[in-house]
Amino acid sequence: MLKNQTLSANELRDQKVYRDWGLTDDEYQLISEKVLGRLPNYTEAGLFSGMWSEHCSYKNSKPVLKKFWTQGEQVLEGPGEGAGIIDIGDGQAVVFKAESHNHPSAVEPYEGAATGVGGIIRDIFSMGARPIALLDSLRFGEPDDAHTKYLISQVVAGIGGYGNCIGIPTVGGDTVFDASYQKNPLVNAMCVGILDQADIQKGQATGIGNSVIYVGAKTGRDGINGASFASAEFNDAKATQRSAVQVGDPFMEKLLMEACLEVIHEHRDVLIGIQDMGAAGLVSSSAEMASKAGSGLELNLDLVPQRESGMTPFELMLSESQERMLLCVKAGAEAEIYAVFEKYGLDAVKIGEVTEGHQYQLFHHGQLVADVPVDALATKAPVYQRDKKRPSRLTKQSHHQFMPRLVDATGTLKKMLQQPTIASKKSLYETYDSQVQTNTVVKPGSDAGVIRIRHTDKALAMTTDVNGRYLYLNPRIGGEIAVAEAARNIIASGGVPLGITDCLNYGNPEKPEQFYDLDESAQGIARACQLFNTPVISGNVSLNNESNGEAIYPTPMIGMVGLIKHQRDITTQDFKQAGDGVYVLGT
Amino acid sequence: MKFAVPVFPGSNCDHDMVNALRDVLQVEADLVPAATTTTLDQYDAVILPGGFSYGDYLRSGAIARFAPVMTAIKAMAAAGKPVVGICNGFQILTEAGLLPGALQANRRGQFICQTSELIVKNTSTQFTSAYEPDAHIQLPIAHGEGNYYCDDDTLAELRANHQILFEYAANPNGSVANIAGIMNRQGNVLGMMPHPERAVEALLGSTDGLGLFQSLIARQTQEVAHA
Amino acid sequence: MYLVKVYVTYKDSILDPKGEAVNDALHRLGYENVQSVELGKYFELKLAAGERPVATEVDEMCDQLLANVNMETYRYEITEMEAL
Amino acid sequence: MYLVKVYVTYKDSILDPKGEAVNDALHRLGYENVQSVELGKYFELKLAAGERPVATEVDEMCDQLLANVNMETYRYEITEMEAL
Ligand SMILES: Nc1ncnc2c1ncn2[C@@H]1O[C@H](COP(=O)(O)OP(=O)(O)O)[C@@H](O)[C@H]1O
Repeated sequence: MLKNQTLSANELRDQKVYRDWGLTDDEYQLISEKVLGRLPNYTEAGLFSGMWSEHCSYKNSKPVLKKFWTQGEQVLEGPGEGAGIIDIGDGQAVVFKAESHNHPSAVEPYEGAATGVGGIIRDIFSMGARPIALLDSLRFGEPDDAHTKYLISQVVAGIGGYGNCIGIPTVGGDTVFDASYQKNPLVNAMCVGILDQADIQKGQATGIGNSVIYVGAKTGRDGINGASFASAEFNDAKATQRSAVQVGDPFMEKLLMEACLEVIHEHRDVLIGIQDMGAAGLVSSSAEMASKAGSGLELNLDLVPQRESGMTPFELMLSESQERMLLCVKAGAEAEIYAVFEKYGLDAVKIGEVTEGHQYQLFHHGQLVADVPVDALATKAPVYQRDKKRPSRLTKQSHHQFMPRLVDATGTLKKMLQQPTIASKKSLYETYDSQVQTNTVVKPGSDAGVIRIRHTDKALAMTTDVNGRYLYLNPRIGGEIAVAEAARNIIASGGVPLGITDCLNYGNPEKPEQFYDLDESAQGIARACQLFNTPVISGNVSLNNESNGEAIYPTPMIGMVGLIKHQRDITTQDFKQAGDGVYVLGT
Repeated sequence: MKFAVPVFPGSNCDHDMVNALRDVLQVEADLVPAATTTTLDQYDAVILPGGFSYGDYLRSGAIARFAPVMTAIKAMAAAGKPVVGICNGFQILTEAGLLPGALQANRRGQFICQTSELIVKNTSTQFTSAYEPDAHIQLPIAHGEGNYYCDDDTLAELRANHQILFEYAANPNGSVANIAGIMNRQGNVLGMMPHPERAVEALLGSTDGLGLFQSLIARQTQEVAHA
Repeated sequence: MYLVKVYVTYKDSILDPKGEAVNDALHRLGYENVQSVELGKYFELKLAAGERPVATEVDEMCDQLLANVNMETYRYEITEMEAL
Repeated sequence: MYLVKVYVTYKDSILDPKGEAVNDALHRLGYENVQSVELGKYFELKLAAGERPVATEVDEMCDQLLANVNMETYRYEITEMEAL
């Protein structure tokens, strides 16, 4: 993939190399004929492949996401920014988002899971919030073969390795084992932060002449074009994809987080925008920042801090090296910003500036190597309305309900408790530091994690839930159940549900039966969210979770946060003392 | 009484410690940067906090022991002032040679976060005087490398001089002789893997960590009264 | 009986935060002449002769467990212990 | 310029928990003939010639930082890079 850097625009067209990057012939044509009016060069085609990937553009899922309910007077920032924000009173707000790292974790479970955690943390502090908790939602095959055991131990170690080191408590999550995830495990991480509403940041680059500053780790050839990789289906034959491995450096991220929060709190007057470099690294962060602000942008790639020599513009722009952020800062204020990062021993370098007009221009070794309309990258990806067909498994379903015959209740109960999915997950979550920051009132093992808000009487409850099997049996009702379960967990912990984030994990949307699952369950989720008054404030889509043509169960992970107004109202799941009454509520 | 809490790059229990000292114990405490602090003369005690100093990428505490603040900490130890290392702080103190032994990876190779029951073995020290002899207390642990190792001679010495202050009731990590916390021969440097600063508020599950801080503060007040 | 020494290092392009941390620490200690540090793993295995050739077995162990072939490479040396 | 390879391993008397874990894992994978595993560290340093002899410098680096001499031992090999 990294060879052929010298292909001309014509060669690129003739050899159709863009296909390897995930662009279709139609998309390539759209770029050449409509967007640019000429053939894109190698670098430009690369930029489009990253930005038009499902991961960055949501081209397959946009029509579905539109159906979500995102209103509610408590919402300060809905989907669109790095993370959503909800008012919790007293001038404070809670920020949260979830992110999937399924494909990277299948290939390299430790680092895949670790960098998933690192990425979601950056999303939170780039909004100006201090991360206060992590949750992780995991799906594996049945833990009876060696490979699955390896995946479990490495994924869990990766999550703990990152969260423990950076010092954010992991207070909840859920873990399910089912053959449907055997070859395609799900690793979804959620991060929750709190901020003073005055500190809310946007990922934008405005004001002609203002500086674009790169901070954090140097750029290397790790995870080049990972965004289109994340969006691609998995297949045993594609062993070559294995180069897209990024290594996380939680120590670096800890420094980066502290430095960025210091800039946000103490240099607010000169900071214009801040965004993390996530999927499709430098191109997505910079193009999105400019596009959101309606600005043009010019970057000099020679100034990008580099870990390796001889990197091409394509590699520099599409590398997914971790622990990097992009800032937009008022012209003239660079030195004051550099000083902060210097204190933490981090690179901070001006790599470009906001320009007049709406072009996105890249220079490398003195040459203009890319010149495209910034909106074309950030907002003009095609949107596909996929065909939808009721899956045969649903049409064939008999209306006879399966009724188990229970002869030995004790025996059945014991058997059920031995099911890995039902059994305690203590051996996994005990490897996570759930108490660092000393705010954890309820640790993993109850219905929801609970974090008190220091210097107030309030606390936040948080949980992740979804039962893919229910969605498999009925996507719409299964979607409703997922939200309802999350809400029950919040309420059972003493909280009032505030809102949700989600990770929509599905199969290939180009298959009408898969798209049906996605579309139907989104409607179920939307309806339940409205009923519970829990708007969707952020989320993430992971499609093509298939291996050799078999999709996972439709699995929309719901991450919910609730507010507990008084700490005395916090409740936990365990029985408290002998003689207490046991009641069943509901139907 | 005034505490210094050095912040090494990668420390992550530094704020927890300062919060416990200021908000709960109502004493003065300052965060001091490890890279630029060269004297701690104005402080009565120093507590090295938990975390992953310099990422703990080589051995935990190995790189931190060269941070400039360590010179000041050594001076404090030599002057007989209390020096406490919690978790990563303990690892740093052993790497720096202020405490004997070393901390290895946990026996089962995994990070462990749980509440552990400890036995307070020696209560006639400035760190433990507020506890009952042989008290059983509940303190959180959270570490990947808390498996205390020392050779037989050192262990014999630790025992002979009553330097073992905390033992695990059920050994979670493979530590020699169930050791959870030790002090130096002079009795002014303490290192322990469990986190007393995480056990100072009933809301968070345990207040058994208070005794350690109260012991230190009481001792200091006595000294001031004597002076 | 065989003594097998296995050296595992990162492939090119893979970030080595541990090596970086040691490199920086050595600089702070005054060893400014250190240009780069890579930190890998070193295994010493003792192995009884099995049915299959030792090298085949060691290759497999490295691929499966000792190295993470997604990001690491390995090499090894095998010595017959009697010869030691 | 020099290439320095440093091997750090536990002293004999010291139990190596990580090596034990690898040993167990290899047994579970069916390599019953593995008798023991030690897991050490392997450093590759690139070093410009300084004023002092390279070996002296490397010795110091190992004593101070790369190894914990309470429980680890080290050995190293120095090669002149031009010779590579
Ligand atoms: N991967 C995980 N990370 C953190 N906590 C977890 C994880 N898996 C499970 N838990 C904890 O264990 C509890 C029970 O887990 P599980 O049986 O999977 O979910 P639930 O009871 O919500 O259906 C969860 O509420 C959570 O506190």
